[in-house]
Amino acid sequence: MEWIFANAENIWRLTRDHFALSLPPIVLGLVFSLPLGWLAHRYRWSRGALLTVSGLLYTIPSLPLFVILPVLIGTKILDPINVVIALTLYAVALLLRTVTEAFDSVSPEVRQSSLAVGFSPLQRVTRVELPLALPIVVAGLRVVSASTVSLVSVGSLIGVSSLGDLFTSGFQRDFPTEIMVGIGGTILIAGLLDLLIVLGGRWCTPWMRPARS
Amino acid sequence: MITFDSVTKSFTDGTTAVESLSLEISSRTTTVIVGSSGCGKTTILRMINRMVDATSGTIRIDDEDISTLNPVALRRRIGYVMQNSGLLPHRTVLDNVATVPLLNGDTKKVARQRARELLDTVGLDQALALRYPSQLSGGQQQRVGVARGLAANPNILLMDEPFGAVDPLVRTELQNELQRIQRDLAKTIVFVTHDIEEAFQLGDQVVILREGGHIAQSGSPADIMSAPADDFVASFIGADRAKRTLHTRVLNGRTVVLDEHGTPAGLLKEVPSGGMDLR
Amino acid sequence: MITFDSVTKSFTDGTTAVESLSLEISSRTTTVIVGSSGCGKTTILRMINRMVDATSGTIRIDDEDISTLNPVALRRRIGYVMQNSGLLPHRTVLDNVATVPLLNGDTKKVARQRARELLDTVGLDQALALRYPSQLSGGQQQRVGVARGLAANPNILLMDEPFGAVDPLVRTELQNELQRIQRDLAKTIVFVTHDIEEAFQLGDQVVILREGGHIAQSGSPADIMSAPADDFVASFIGADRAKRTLHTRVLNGRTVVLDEHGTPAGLLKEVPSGGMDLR
Amino acid sequence: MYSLDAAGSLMNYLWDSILWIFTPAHLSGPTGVWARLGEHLFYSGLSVLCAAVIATPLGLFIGHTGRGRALVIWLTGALRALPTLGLVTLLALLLGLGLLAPLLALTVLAIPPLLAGAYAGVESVDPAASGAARAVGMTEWQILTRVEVPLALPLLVGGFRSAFLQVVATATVAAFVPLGGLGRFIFDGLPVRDYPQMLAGAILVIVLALVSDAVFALIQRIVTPRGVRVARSGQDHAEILR
Amino acid sequence: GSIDPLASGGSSDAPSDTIVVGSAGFAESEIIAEIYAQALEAQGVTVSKQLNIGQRDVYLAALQDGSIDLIPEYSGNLLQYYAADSTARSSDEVFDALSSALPDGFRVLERAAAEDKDSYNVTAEFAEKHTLNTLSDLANLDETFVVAGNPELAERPYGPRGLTDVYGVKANLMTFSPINDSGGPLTVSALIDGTVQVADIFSTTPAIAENKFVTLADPKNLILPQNVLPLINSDSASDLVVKTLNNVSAQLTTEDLIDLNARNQGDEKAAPAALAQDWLTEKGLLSS
Ligand SMILES: Nc1ncnc2c1ncn2[C@@H]1O[C@H](COP(=O)(O)OP(=O)(O)OP(=O)(O)O)[C@@H](O)[C@H]1O
Ligand SMILES: Nc1ncnc2c1ncn2[C@@H]1O[C@H](COP(=O)(O)OP(=O)(O)OP(=O)(O)O)[C@@H](O)[C@H]1O
Ligand SMILES: [Mg+2]
Ligand SMILES: [Mg+2]
Repeated sequence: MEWIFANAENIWRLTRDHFALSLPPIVLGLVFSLPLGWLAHRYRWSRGALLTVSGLLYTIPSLPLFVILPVLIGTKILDPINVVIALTLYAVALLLRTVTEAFDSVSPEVRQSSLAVGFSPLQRVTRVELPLALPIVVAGLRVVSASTVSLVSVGSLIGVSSLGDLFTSGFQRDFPTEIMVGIGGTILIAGLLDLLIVLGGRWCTPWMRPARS
Repeated sequence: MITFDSVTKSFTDGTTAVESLSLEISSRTTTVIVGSSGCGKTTILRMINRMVDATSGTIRIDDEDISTLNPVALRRRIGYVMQNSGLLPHRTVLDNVATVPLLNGDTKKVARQRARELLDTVGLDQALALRYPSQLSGGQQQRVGVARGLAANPNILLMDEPFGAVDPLVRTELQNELQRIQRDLAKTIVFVTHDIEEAFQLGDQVVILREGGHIAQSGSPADIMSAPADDFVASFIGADRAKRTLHTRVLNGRTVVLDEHGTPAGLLKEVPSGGMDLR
Repeated sequence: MITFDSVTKSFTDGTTAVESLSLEISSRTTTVIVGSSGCGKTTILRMINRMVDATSGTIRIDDEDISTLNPVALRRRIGYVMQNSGLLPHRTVLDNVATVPLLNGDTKKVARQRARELLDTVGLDQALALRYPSQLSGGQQQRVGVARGLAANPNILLMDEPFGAVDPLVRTELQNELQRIQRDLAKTIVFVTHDIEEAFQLGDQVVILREGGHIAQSGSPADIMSAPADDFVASFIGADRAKRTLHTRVLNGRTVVLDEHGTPAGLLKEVPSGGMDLR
Repeated sequence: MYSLDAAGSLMNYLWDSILWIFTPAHLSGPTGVWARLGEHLFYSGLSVLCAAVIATPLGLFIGHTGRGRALVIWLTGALRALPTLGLVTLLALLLGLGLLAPLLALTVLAIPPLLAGAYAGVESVDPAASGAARAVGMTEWQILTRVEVPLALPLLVGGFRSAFLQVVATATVAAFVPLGGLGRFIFDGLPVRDYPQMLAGAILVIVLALVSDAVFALIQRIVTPRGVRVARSGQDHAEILR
Repeated sequence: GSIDPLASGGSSDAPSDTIVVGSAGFAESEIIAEIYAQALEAQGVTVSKQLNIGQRDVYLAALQDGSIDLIPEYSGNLLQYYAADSTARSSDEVFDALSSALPDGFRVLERAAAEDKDSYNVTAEFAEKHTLNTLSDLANLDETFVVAGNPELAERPYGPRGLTDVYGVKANLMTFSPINDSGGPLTVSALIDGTVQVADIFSTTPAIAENKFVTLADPKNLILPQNVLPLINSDSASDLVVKTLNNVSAQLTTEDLIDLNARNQGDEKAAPAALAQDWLTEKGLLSS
């Protein structure tokens, strides 16, 4: 406890860094996987390729990816951007399948009826399919958010500081409290993001709110 | 008037759903297309608003070949009502009905005003206007579907088994309601069903299809009942079955009409004195 | 005989589905319980095999209070057929039908033999025996459902809207088939539907329910048709409606029976000469 | 420019690491590729098994009774947010060196997908089927074992599939506390920036993941009840028709 | 350092008159880095920190690509990194050799008296049982034994290979167990419970004394002298910076390190920043 108060400033800084590292991959993951997921949903030829590649991406262990990225894209090795890019890749890999399934789940009846009513092709995607896919996308985004927040801490092993610093430092100093604080902070961030996603999702899908009567 | 001229539709997988169909659908009447599952009813209906494009042959609306028209624009001037209503689940009742006027360029205000009027037309309480489709009963949803179909004030209304999924009581109610609306509005309605009772009740003209969109018989209900063109039609309308073979019996002082199973079909109003041949 | 004695069922959420119901269901006849959606039909049926336990009151089968019986054992001696057949999708048709004899301790061989006989009883081709339910049409699935209901050779067969999901033609076929089977087997059938036509066709006894499982009228179909107990019943059976008010007209040389909309109901066999009061 | 360079250097690195893997000195011996692969499989399998012992019965119970649904959602969410690195270091401090700490951490990781698979599997069974089973007189246990579990198997195995995949990929992080397995190559290579060795570790993990994924996909196909498979292909067909 | 992942270059893009201080991934390096940073700040130099980077290969690459400008180093290991075959052995030789071995753009400033080097330790019982005093005695062991150390020790010249080459330890009896805590608690407990018999622990680790471990002597200087010194990017080495850091080095002793480490790892768990501040205050280096 004492330790926590004495180091509050440091913990707060790491928490902020952790949050700042978690948010971009989640947002970017969503931004990239929506169009890709639609593509995979719409065109059979692209589905196999996209889903296979994303499945492959997801199996890459995080640590080597963090390390090899700067070599590949020419960023500096301590640049947090490496972690952001790597986690964005994972986010896309995870979300792509969900987004595809979300678009798949839009009922054929609604598709037919939007066609019959005279929506243009673009209007059908943006005004009908996308909103109706949202609830499933949101569910997928929650998983992505939790796993991203958890993975950010691995960045500490390559010098990108986050709450993960507390894990390595606590480990080297035989100091479980420090690690527990790190875990607690991570869960807090995950919880906060989850809440934001759930609320955002609810706000975007007013028709899902009322219980069926 | 809608005219089919030797229209054939083959799907890419080789199924020929409709083969060389020629048919005239008169304006301002209700034409019911009836046939069993898979005989091509939906395909015929969808060719009218180009959700499905004919493989060969010509379809004309008031002498205008529809293949020359822009499909999206065409659909916006033809009403379409389908089974399970096909309402957009993420929009309120009002916005569902207002969809087509909005697409046609009306302002939000005008579109909503129109939508409110239509709720009255189809007999829906205004209190339901801001609900979502999932908050309505099946029958209410179908009414909204009809309101949406009428929203663009189309001359033509296509209805694909619109009452197929609601329970019989509600179904009867909706059928009566449709007849009332049609008396007022006199649209060109093309109505698809596989229920011959429904076809007889609603159709000014009934078209009985067999497999592949071939017409087995078309005509007024009474004509078809009294003179089925062939065995297929007779069996389809049940004329050869116990249910259609009626007799009467007096019970509790009233004349009950019974079929051969003894199932009562109704009460006879007047004892026919020989009857009058209308021909 | 099945007896309901002041039976009430309230669910934990406060809904009272059935209130103080007293009813006698005679053995070896078909009793049809009919009423609109949510009026408690399924609840009544399920109380008979204790899938739902009554909150108060007594239900007796042949004077035995079923609350004293083991529910699982009770269910094994009562057949149950439901809408959408409720077949086990991972078992073949034969194994679905054989399920109950197996549960009752028959050997696999005996159970399958019995199942094969039952396929004949319900008019199913033996060639279908090794298919899975998903490979059958809706009508065939319902036949399998009936066969399974009969598999334990039960005295009682409960049927919950068994033909509600199949299309009208097949439905008629299944109704006729059920009547044929019942002529042979004479089970105590309790049949639930919301279709009054079906009720009139199948029921020796028809029980018309209103909300909350209250009985509006019960009796034979012809009795109910000729003397509805009250306005609710009259309106429910459509006696006050244009559809039930029939008249005849001669067309193409045949006497067609028409309702007030002009919709044909059938052909009259003999011109009634005053008719005969059966009372 | 970058992309060309990047593609080129990636190819070089990949080639180097493949050479690294197939260097005889790296292949055999107690710290060789084969041994590490074996260890990796062993740890992954063991922790998924441990997780299954906890999660599967729980998931089946909740799916069958419908009780505790909120618990599952909460639990899977919370467990997913637990950072494996934090967990593994904490457990290593509390439990000391050895297999136990990483094994526990990986078990925790594997629980959410297994729980979700078992629960969703049973939940997805058509209530008409289980209701009918009750109506013909099956006991609750018979309903669970003869109807719900067989029908839930594809999703149940799906849970194993994603749990195993996740554990295989994450077992590398667990190598941070002394543990064998393919993570060794990554952690041994990291401090000295031995790219070929690190990438070799990564490649081996990916290959292992892909192979096991394929195996699970196969199992999933095999356990899908035939009647259900037939229905599915029928649906697919209907979908094509739309 | 503070992180803005969307800024293209991260903290390394700080203005060029800012000195980015880095540290290796273990506590002592972090403490010394804090000392450097706070001493510089006290002299009005703008400083930002990027601590806990990892191992040498990583932070040297970071120094190379400009992510950091300054980092505490250890003379011998740094020399071996750039000139593995160097024959320098004494502290002075190492320092001289190091100054010339460094790549362009890097320089080292004055070394401190403080030294912290890898050391091979065994438990008192094990030492007694096998009469072990020096690393040469390990060659006489005729049973298998396990050496523990950070993973990279396996690749270092003074690692197991060095033991064999220099002291003739039998390679077939020796296995290496990588433990990722830089001679920390797990290594210590592994040594105590007999999971390993020999452990590489930094010589300034308080646990050596606490557990009465026997540090095996290194008569042949397998492990080079390891004086603490600042490694700096030449462009950042302004006179003020050099003077400030040299002042720090002049006062830093091995005892100081042991003391600081004890406060960091012992019950107090004092944070590196606080320890640095205490030390600088005590030595009067905070008054500008
Ligand atoms: N997109 C399609 N691709 C291939 N075949 C199709 C397609 N749509 C319909 N068909 C086939 O065309 C035939 C007619 O189909 P249609 O949907 O018009 O029948 P329907 O009379 O409306 O049947 P239902 O009463 O079941 O709605 C069927 O054999 C059907 O399988
Ligand atoms: N398990 C339950 N918990 C709470 N309420 C229930 C439950 N089952 C049924 N009800 C309610 O009890 C009433 C009667 O339901 P029941 O299913 O018996 O009606 P039904 O006549 O079979 O209707 P339907 O024709 O729609 O099948 C309804 O209001 C229903 O919502
Ligand atoms: Mg159709
Ligand atoms: Mg019911």
